[in-house]
Amino acid sequence: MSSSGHAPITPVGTYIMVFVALLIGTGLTVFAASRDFGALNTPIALGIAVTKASLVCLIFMGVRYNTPLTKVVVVSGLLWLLILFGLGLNDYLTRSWMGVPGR
Amino acid sequence: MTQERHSYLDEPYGLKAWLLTRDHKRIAMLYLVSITFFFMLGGLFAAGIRLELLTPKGDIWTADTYNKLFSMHGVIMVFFFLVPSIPATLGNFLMPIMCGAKDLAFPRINLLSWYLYVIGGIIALVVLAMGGIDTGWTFYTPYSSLSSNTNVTLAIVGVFVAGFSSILTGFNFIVTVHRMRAPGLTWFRLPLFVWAQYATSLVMILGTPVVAITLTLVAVERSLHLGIFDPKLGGDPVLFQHLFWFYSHPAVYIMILPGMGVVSELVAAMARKAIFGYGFVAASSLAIAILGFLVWGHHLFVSSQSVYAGMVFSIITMLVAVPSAVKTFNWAATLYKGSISWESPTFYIVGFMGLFLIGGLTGLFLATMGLDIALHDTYFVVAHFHYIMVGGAIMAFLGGLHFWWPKMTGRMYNEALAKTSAVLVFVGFNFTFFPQFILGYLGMPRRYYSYPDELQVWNVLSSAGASVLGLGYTLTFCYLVYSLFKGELAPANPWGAKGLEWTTSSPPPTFNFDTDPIVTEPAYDYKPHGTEVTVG
Amino acid sequence: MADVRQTRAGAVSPVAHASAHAEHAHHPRQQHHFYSMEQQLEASILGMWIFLVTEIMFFGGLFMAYLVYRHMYPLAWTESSHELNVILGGTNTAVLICSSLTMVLAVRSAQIGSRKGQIVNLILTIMLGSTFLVIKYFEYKAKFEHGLVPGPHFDPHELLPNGSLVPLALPQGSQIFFSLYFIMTGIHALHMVVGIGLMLVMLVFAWQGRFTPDYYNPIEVSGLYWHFVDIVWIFLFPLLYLLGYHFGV
Amino acid sequence: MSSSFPLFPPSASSVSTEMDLLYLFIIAVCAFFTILVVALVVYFTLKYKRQHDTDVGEPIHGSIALELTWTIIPLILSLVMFGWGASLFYRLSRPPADAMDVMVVGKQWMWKIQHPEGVREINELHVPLGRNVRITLGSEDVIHDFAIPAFRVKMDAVPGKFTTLWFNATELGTFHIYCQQYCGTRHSGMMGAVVVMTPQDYEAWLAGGRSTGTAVQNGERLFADLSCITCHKADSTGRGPTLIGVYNSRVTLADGRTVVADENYLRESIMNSQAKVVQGYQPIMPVFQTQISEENLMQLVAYIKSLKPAEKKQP
Repeated sequence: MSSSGHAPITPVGTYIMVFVALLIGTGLTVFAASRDFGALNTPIALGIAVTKASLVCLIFMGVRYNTPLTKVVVVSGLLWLLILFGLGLNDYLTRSWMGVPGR
Repeated sequence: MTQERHSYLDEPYGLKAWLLTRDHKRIAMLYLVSITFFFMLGGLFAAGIRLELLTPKGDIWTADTYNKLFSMHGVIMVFFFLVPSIPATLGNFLMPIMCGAKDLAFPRINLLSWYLYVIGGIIALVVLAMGGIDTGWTFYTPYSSLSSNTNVTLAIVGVFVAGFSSILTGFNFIVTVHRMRAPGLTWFRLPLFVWAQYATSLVMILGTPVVAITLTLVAVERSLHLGIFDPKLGGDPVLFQHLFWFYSHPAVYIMILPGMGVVSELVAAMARKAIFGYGFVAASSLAIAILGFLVWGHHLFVSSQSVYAGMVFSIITMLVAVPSAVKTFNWAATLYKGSISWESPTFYIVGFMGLFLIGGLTGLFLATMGLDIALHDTYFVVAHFHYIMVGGAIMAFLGGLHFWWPKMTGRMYNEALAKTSAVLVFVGFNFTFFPQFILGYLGMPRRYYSYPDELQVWNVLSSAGASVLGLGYTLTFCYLVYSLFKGELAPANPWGAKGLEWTTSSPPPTFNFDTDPIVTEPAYDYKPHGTEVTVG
Repeated sequence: MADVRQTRAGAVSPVAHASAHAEHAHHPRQQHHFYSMEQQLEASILGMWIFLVTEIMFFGGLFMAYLVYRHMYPLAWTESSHELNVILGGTNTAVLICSSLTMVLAVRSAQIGSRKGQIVNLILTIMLGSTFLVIKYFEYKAKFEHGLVPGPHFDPHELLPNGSLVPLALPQGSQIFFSLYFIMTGIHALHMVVGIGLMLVMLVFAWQGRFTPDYYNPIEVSGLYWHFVDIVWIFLFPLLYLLGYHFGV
Repeated sequence: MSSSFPLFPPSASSVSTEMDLLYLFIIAVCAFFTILVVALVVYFTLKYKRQHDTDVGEPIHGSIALELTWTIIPLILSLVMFGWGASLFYRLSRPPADAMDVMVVGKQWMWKIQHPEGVREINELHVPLGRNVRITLGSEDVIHDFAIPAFRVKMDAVPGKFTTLWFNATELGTFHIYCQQYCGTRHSGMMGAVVVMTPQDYEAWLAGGRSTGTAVQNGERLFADLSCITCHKADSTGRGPTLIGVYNSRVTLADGRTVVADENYLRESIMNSQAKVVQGYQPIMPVFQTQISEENLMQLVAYIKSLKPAEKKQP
């Protein structure tokens, strides 16, 4: 982290490369959706989306150059999202285990 | 000594200067006035509820009016009083000063948050004028989305706007603690009130957006028929409860954590002693904030949630008991070999400890799954959360208000009356809510307008206690307002307490300190017997 | 009593005072309550990230509902998803990615002090954002025409290649899918509108030449918001449009 | 419970005593800690009252040993509570196999009750002493909650699904039924009474009631009236899968997943037939969402549950 707080100026070339990668990712998602990978359909689509989002986050939003604190903030945001999903699905995925309605 | 000093209260002068202020201290005072108004309004509804429950038959109000009374009582007390209470008043006033900063990181956003709160409040008042809502503060679907014919949508807009105000407060505090601390003020030199507010702010920013979107979904289902909780379309009403309690359980910690922070400050100052186990008390605030997010399903034990999910939520709930216990024991241990002043804030903290203990421990009854079957949605629950949110949070709020009143207003209040009202509130509170624990095990359901005859005796006791409680609050209000005009002028440090806020004048100047502070020692560093007495 | 208190006042003082910062010459854009420009910049960036975390949780509630109902109604999910227009959705994804590029270039222009670069890139960003909304409008319009709006008028129809609308049987749960589709994309579109408004303000600031290599917090922070809205779409697109989407099926 | 200051509700079911014991156990633990801490706080406050205005407390900063003590002891005690509570909850969640089935439907603002023999009542539930009774709950509008404090049982009635509770009454008498989930204007009007009778009296009461056929018979009639029978035949020749023995069996769905055909699956398959279609069949079944009342739905499910493979007769 530079003392000025400003990220070093990123070359335009880097931005263009990320941009191209994002477009390719979009094409890839649509292509992957047109093929049937069975149970892997969703993981593939989500994998590509996560990669694209990480690129935007790290390069475009400059998290790569940011303070560790910013990284902690980003990660904890995602962690809380996982808490919401995880403990919520904890109910929905185990509802049929008991074999008794409503338990 | 201080009367000739310029203070934030009198310059710049005029109503416009107050309404457009960016000074965190003035915004705190604006909040104080507005939450007091909503507290009185909510209290009025509570009086209406207790009046009706004096007799088993429904006689004073109609059933619909009664339902609206408890719904508006809940909505106003939770969203317009308890959530902003300590953070937006004491927190707003003290956070920058305790951090040694001139203001919060975003003063304009701070003012915006007050305006949002006021807009939300006005919407709530409009809803009230249009007849109120009858869904309870929990807005459970499908009653709220498909069945109720009151102004639920508008009420949700009000809560949404107020929620946004709470997010902005939390976000401002976090940035302030991270980026605005004075030189030398390391994390482990921070007063515990700052730690508690920091933990509270985490809950505000992580939880509030979820309830905002959830209530939006209810409003959208009501007005646009984009239903996602409607069982007729295959929706699951229980999903609403999951999303709602993801915020609303942690919201309980939004209410009590700042109270715990206040009590930590007060215990240290009134005993003139470092808090026993500073690190544990600070860490327990964060532990409560984080664990608080993992337990919401204990509200759903009998809502047709899966048994296994219930067990996960139950065991994590038990874990929350641990940091709360740690705090309580540490406060008690701090008093050991202290030099305990018998001034009014001490009365409030002793009262707080008793009520918070009962409130916290009765949570164990409800977290125990088997027992929750008997207690769920009975008056036991009502008593439990009032012990936490009124006995705990409001007691701490009043204690903090008495403790920092000289700093905030530059005036002293009548000490004898303050002690009297602390005792009245404590006694009145116990008479109001302890009988409700018994009513709960007897099975009396929440939100009942009429009830079987054999439950009357406890209800009468509860209503009688409520009148004492109301008297206590009224008395507090009266002498505090009186002190504003006629109170003795307060010195800079009336309690002989440690902390940055006591190093500046009472009331502080606009930018808090005449010279920027540099901190060189830990919090609560009371030196024995005059080793460091410099006459100021 | 008061006298005793008076003597106590200030008896304990945990701080030494310093007036070090008074000598500094302040940047004209530095607000009074900050010690330095660095502190101000760090505060604003941290503030925006914390705000974005609240946004994550805001959309998180919707994604939670999405997950639960997708688990309950997998068939309704794939069949309803098939009714969304992948070509328009994909185009919109590309449009947003382009706007993200112009956004970073606008911030970069501020960093290197190019006023012209800021103006051109901000205008491009605004135009791309508006394009997204226009395309979204046509998508919504088609949904209304095909009776895919949940509620009492839910009456699904399908557009055949020959241009005729024929009734369509969708499984139970598809109303929930379309409710979520409208709410999620609607709230996303609302964020786009806010973003475009923000960019208009930035355009005015850039026009006035407010941003210098020393001071460009507002445009940088607005950029963070814009990228976040882009990221949300990156997830919405595959999760809503691409379920069970197969060419020629 | 004639005391003028009642502390406990009547204890009238097989779990009441254990529930009370659990309650008293937690009270004992909590009372101990409350009294301990309050006593300490009051004692310290009196003992260490400030004597001079300049006094400060002794510089004691903490003790790891003490911190660990008051971390670990509450942890252990709370885990004991969890264990006991979870075990009781688990047992209360599993109705015994021999339980008699009573159907209860919540509706703003009444309880509609139907006995297996077909006798119906409103807001009153007659049950025999000493028999396991399993209550299947449904709701026609909003969430209600069926609670009998004397039996220490309670369960939400959630629209769109079935829920269950069970009890075994051990005392004769009349006890309160409450709706414990707020459901609108006359929420408190959903009070009812459960009447526990000796098995003989219960039989006599049943015989005196007007029955319109047992739940299974009614379900069978509906099965014919709604033309379910034209597709769901006794053998696998129908356009829909055969329903004989389907209850509690594993069915494979069109997308390859398998689910257990419990009551809620049967319910969903009737109401939202296309949500989970059995593999090998077309999603052609009409949707009965708006056509079947909650009570009829319970009868249909009762009938489908009664369809057991007729192996014993055939060989």
